[in-house]
Amino acid sequence: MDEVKFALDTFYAIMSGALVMWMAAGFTMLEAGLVQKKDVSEIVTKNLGLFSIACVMYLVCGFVLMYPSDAVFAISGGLDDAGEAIVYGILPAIGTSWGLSTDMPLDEIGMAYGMDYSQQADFFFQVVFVATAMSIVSGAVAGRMKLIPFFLFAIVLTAFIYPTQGYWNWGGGFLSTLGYSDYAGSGTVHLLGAAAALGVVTVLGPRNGKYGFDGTVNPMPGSNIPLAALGALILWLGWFGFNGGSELVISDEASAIAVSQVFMNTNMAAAGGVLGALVLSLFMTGKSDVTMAINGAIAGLVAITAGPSAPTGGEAVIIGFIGGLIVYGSILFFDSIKVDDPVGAISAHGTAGIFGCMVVPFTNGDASFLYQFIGVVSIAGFGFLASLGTVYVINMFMPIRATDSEQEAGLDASEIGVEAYPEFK
Amino acid sequence: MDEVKFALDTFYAIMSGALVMWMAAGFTMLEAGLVQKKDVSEIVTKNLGLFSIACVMYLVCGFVLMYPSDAVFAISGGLDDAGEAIVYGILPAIGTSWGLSTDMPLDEIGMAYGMDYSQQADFFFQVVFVATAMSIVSGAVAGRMKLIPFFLFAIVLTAFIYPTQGYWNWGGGFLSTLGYSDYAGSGTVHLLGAAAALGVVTVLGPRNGKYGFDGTVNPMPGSNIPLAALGALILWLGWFGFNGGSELVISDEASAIAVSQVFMNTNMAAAGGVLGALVLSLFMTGKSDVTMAINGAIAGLVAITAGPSAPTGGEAVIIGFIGGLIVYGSILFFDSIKVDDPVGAISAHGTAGIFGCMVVPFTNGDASFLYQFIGVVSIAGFGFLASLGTVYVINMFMPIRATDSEQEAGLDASEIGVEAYPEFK
Amino acid sequence: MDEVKFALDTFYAIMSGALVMWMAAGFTMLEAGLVQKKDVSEIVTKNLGLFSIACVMYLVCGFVLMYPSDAVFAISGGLDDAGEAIVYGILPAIGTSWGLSTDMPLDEIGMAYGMDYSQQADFFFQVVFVATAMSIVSGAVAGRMKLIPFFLFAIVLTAFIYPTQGYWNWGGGFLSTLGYSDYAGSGTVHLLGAAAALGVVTVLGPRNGKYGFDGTVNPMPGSNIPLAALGALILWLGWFGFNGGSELVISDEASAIAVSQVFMNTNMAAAGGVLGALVLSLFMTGKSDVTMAINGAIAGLVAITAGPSAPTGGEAVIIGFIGGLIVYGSILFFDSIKVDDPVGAISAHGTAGIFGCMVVPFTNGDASFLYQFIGVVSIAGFGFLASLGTVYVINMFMPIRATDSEQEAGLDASEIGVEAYPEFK
Amino acid sequence: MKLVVAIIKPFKLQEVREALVDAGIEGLTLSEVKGYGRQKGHTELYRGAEYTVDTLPKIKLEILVEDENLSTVTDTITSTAGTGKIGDGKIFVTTVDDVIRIRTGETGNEAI
Amino acid sequence: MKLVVAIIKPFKLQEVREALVDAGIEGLTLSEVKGYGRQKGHTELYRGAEYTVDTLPKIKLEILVEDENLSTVTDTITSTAGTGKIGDGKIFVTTVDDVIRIRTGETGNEAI
Amino acid sequence: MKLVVAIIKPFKLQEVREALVDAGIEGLTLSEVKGYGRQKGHTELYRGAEYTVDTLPKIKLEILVEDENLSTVTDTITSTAGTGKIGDGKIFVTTVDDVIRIRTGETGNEAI
Ligand SMILES: Nc1ncnc2c1ncn2[C@@H]1O[C@H](COP(=O)(O)OP(=O)(O)O)[C@@H](O)[C@H]1O
Ligand SMILES: Nc1ncnc2c1ncn2[C@@H]1O[C@H](COP(=O)(O)OP(=O)(O)O)[C@@H](O)[C@H]1O
Ligand SMILES: Nc1ncnc2c1ncn2[C@@H]1O[C@H](COP(=O)(O)OP(=O)(O)O)[C@@H](O)[C@H]1O
Repeated sequence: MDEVKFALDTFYAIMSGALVMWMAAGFTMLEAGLVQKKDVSEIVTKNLGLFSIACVMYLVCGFVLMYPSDAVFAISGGLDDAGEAIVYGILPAIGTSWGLSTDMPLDEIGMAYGMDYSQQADFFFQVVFVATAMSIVSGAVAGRMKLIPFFLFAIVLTAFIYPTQGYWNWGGGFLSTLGYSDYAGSGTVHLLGAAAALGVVTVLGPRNGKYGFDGTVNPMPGSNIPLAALGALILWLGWFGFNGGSELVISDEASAIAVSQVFMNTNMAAAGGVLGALVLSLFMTGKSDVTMAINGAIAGLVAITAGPSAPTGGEAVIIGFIGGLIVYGSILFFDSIKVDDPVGAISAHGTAGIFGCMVVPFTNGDASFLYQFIGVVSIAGFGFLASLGTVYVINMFMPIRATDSEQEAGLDASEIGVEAYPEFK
Repeated sequence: MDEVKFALDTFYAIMSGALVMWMAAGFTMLEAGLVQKKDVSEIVTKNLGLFSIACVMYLVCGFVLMYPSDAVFAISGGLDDAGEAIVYGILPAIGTSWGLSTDMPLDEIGMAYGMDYSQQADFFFQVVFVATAMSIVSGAVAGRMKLIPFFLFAIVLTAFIYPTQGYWNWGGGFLSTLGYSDYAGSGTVHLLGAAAALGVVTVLGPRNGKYGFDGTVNPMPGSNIPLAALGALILWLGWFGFNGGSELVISDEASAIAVSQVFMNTNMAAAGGVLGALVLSLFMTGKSDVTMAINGAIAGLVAITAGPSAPTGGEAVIIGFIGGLIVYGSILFFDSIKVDDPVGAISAHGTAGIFGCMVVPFTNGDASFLYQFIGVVSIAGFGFLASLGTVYVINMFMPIRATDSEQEAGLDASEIGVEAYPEFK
Repeated sequence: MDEVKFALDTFYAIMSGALVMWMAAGFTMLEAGLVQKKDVSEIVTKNLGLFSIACVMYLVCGFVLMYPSDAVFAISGGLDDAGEAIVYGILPAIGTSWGLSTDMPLDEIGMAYGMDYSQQADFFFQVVFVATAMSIVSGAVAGRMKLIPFFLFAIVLTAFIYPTQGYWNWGGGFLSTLGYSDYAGSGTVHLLGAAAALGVVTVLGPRNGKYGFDGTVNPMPGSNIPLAALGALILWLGWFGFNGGSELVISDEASAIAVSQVFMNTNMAAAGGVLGALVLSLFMTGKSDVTMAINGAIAGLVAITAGPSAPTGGEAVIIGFIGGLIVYGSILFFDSIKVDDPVGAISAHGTAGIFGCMVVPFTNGDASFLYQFIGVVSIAGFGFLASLGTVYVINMFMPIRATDSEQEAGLDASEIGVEAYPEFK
Repeated sequence: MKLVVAIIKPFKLQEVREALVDAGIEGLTLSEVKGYGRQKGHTELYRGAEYTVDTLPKIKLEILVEDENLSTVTDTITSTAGTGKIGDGKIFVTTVDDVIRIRTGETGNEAI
Repeated sequence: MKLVVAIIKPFKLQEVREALVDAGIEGLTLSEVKGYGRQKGHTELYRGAEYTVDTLPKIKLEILVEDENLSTVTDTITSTAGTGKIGDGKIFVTTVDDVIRIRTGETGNEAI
Repeated sequence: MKLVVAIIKPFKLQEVREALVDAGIEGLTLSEVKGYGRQKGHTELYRGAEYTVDTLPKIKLEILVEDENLSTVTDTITSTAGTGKIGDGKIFVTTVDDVIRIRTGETGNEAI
């Protein structure tokens, strides 16, 4: 009986994880579709590489930093003595994470994260989240950030920046103690990724030609709209794993109902987001800007992520709809302050992420605006500053920005050597 | 024990629903690949929009109209007194549907659709079906139907037309009483969608340039064949949820065997459909028309949908194969009578859907040709007339057909403002 | 209780099978992206057709040949009397396989493959494997093998070649008796497919223009890099079913842990493969060749497939990483000996498959290098020779190689009649 | 020999070509170009920002003709490619010194 | 009448066109071409093999002008399309016998 | 100065270019065009309906040469681009009034 529950919950966790892994394809297609033709191979390489780096770095140390073992606390009395904690707590834990295998007795894995399903399933489900956060960055820096510095930054973000603040919310850190409520990570994953992206973009600057001397905004249309739409639909599907899996357990009646409410609401919020963005686009321009519909879907999904189980289906539609309105305005805003974000990642994940965190108390009585606000400020502030600092340092050793002639020829030519569509003129 | 079954069946329902949601991506890619380059952004927008509208309208009232609560019958004694039924039965039910949440006691949801898994899972699984029906329409009207009238029609179809006839079969209406047998909706979903498409196309007319004055048929080749193939393969995968999930329960031995038979047969029918269309194409033209192979796969899937659990694996191959032959002939037929259907939706979902309904009695002793025929006629007739009437009325207020110059420039330019492939000449 | 386990294991098997079916889309997109524009519709048609043929032929006889019933052995005393075995064992089994239905008592299905979940689920899971093996061939022969001979070869491979050697490992044949260890088929599926591809290519020769008279290698860049990347990411996702489903049972604690270890390790090996190929590319050329990253992911996945449950997460990264290095070298090697493989299938599935088989003993104490070596040699040798012989015979009746002018115009023009991207110059 | 270069609206291509063939023209070369002229481009949208695409797609025909056929060709094009609306396009006529048919090496009128 | 054909670097297009419009030129036709010249192509990579792409993308402008505007046009192009780096391109000038505006049938300078 | 315009079969491009470079030609501009001529197009299929694609892909080379190199260029093209089969293409020669190298402002033969 219990074994069946254990098996069912494990199966549910790994299927959810597989769906979240699929989001990597979503980000890759979305970004490949929304950048210019000459930068497509590069963005594809960045996405394949960042996902791989995220998986490896989280195995190396991200996981144990985010979910530190009791040993750490036992030794140090709550990180009083960081040196001892590292030597006796973190370092051995790194070994166990890297050595996670079926041979290992469960109680040796050394994480303060008891659960009723397999640790491997848990790791697998967690690791795809860190990759998601990093994927957000790749879109925002497309078209001008060089590959190697990007990968170096990916190492730092996935090994340290994400786990550090992930610990605050999900690993037992101060946000969880405080009562910050963020079910699947509107803040912890999406806002963090967007804040990191903003930090990097601050150092990096916009693509050449994006903003005219006279303040004009030059649109640089994406090369492949159906691919971008495919990306959004992949994300939509993957998000069922992202949000649905975050209930963590499905094997009893209440959990099963909660998980299915989450599936339903996730879908409803995405639908609301599309409609919000389309309605606003029609109202503002008389046309139905498909790129806004795409961003609206993502914004709706991000907005519901902080609390997908509490709202009714109808409330989920409304939350998504507002997310769709917000992303529209946010994209115009960031363009007006000359923050170049080729795919709208900062708006869809950041601005909508803040909204998602702040709207939780409306439908979830256990959450409070103050604690949500503290969560938003600390995650966004830390993500922004840590990322800005990291790329600032990287930039001192190795320029992160492609030169004018590299940008002109396209990053595919200068860094990848492979044109994305060599036969299409 | 029962709780584990409830959980397993819920998990199965939402995974099936997620697979069906994925079909939205399938339709989007299929249609984006088979229309001309200048209409691609528009068809993408239509697909994102229609899916979102379907979700919201089904939540607003479609669900409760399709599965009316016992209250409706209790009050009205079988819809004798429609006014009272609406006030005391339907209207409150609309509230419960919109307000579906984890807080709600299960017995208050107000649907005459008892089940052993979560209502939210049921809603989620049902809502993606209505979106599927509507997706069929978007392909058939591509290249000349304007966006806003299309969305208005989507509202009517998903809120009223689909639920009304869905009730006949699955909500307890006259077709279910009669003994009409349609497991996952060859008729109720696919034929309905195709009949609706035919109704709209009747008012709309063909794309400019499709049929010459001298009766010639001008092929207007699709812009992106691999994308269309991807769409078909996505549909193929999603159909495992569509058919497989329609068993509704998996947690006992007989159901588990039935579900796996359905998976197997669904796959076999799709394979048969590809082969049927390819063999016929080779025979007729000496070449292997890939667009026919794509339509063959879909036709095979539609053909098996009315009864995927009764046939043997081999019979499923044969049913699919015939579906593949039928779609080939049907496409040529509709072209010959100047019904322009850019993606072959009316043939793949309509003609093959009729075949799927009518073939059920061969493998399922409980079904009869007469009742199947009544089902086909009533669904197709109602879908056609209701849709024709609806767009006729819409057309009186707002022309549904893009003007000559709009069609010439492409709907992407006139309605979306975003070219799908701006850098590919 | 047992019934829930049966249901859970069935559900797990069919979900795994659905994920493996999805790999068909992965191969289609990968190959469509890596061939030249003029051959894209053809490769799409080949992939749709081969998958369908594989499903039908495996139902017709492949399944029963691979998993022969006890009857075969009872009668013949171990194939001593082949004639009798065929008449009394194989032939009736062919009927039961074709007639597999929910009505059939389980013990009549006639396979020596007892299990705790539905036979239909088993068939469905098995059938998608044979399609995978055949998909490997289509990529290697792209751009010059004619369609009909290709389909004829597909019939032979999926009906006889694959089942024959599949029996050796998984059906109770000599490799299983010997102790050859190949969890999900690095050898039995991937190496077999690659060896078959090599056999066909030996008869077929390279594409016109690939190798200059002076020994130069002319790159013939793929037409659509993001599509190829999508293909790789689809394969990545599908592989969770491929490897994860090969544990066959999930409903007890040990199995659930093993399955989740497999999911985790599969993901880790793919990540390692990407990094291995990217690092080597950077080292060799100073650029990050995206096509190598794509092949690296696949090679990492192939490499872990022979033993995905035994290694620790960290070891999986290393195995994948080495796979990524190997595929890079192997592609250069095959180009240097003028074996033209447009998508790198022989290297990614063959060379990495051999490595995958041979690395098993390092992490799995039950495996031995000798038996792994025997497995590799017998699978590769048989696959190569049987395929070479088959196409040699086909070629006597019907030339398998497209003529110079057909290749020049593209196979889309000569065999399909439909251009893949008619509007993109 | 004259080279006639005509810039026309894309959707008129088929009609023009058929008329030319009817008029006895057996060869021509065409390419896709973008035109800028009195006919203004249109407004596009991207992520909320409007911008103008100044050029419009046009088809360029290049037809080599014997001197005596010149007016037939220009007349045929003028009458079939015209819609009367702005943007119908232009025809340029230049003199060609010589023409060679690669296959045979023929030159002059023989090679047209 | 003269036909000015200019081969320029793609990223200079907008600047050149704006300058021409400022100089009073109201029509032009452009197309995407590939150029081979002193400016060498670049190395690409595919599946581990390096190869050279010899040609570079260029934009070809075709501008029909009245004789008296010829130098304005060539000067404008020379001054705006030049970067001083190799590969800036060429301008060819040829004489056109006649031009016809399809819409109106006008010929000669009227039709430009 | 002469402008040589050659329409050739796409798969001959590399050979022709190499031969021209060997013959001392240092610059040329090429574009993708579609040709209609004696060589007939082919039949395509779409959703069961057959139709004819009348035009065939060709490559257009534009090469500006000094008068004295004219015959070298035309001979080189004729000999390398020919397959003897229909559809090999044409070479047109026109006179160019002037040429300007944008980078330096040089004109005439200096600028070729
Ligand atoms: N001076 C010119 N030089 C080259 N091409 C021109 C010139 N003027 C017009 N064209 C071409 O002719 C097309 C139609 O010209 P336009 O001025 O829009 O309309 P119309 O010819 O009907 O007055 C333009 O799009 C452009 O391709
Ligand atoms: N002889 C020529 N004939 C035709 N086009 C030429 C010729 N020489 C150069 N071009 C075109 O001009 C472009 C620039 O020429 P290039 O020699 O690279 O630089 P520059 O003109 O600055 O010396 C080439 O890419 C080609 O398109
Ligand atoms: N009169 C013409 N004007 C312009 N281009 C022509 C003309 N005749 C032929 N061409 C071009 O030359 C190509 C080859 O011509 P075609 O008649 O097919 O073969 P061939 O030159 O070998 O007789 C055509 O595809 C077309 O591009």
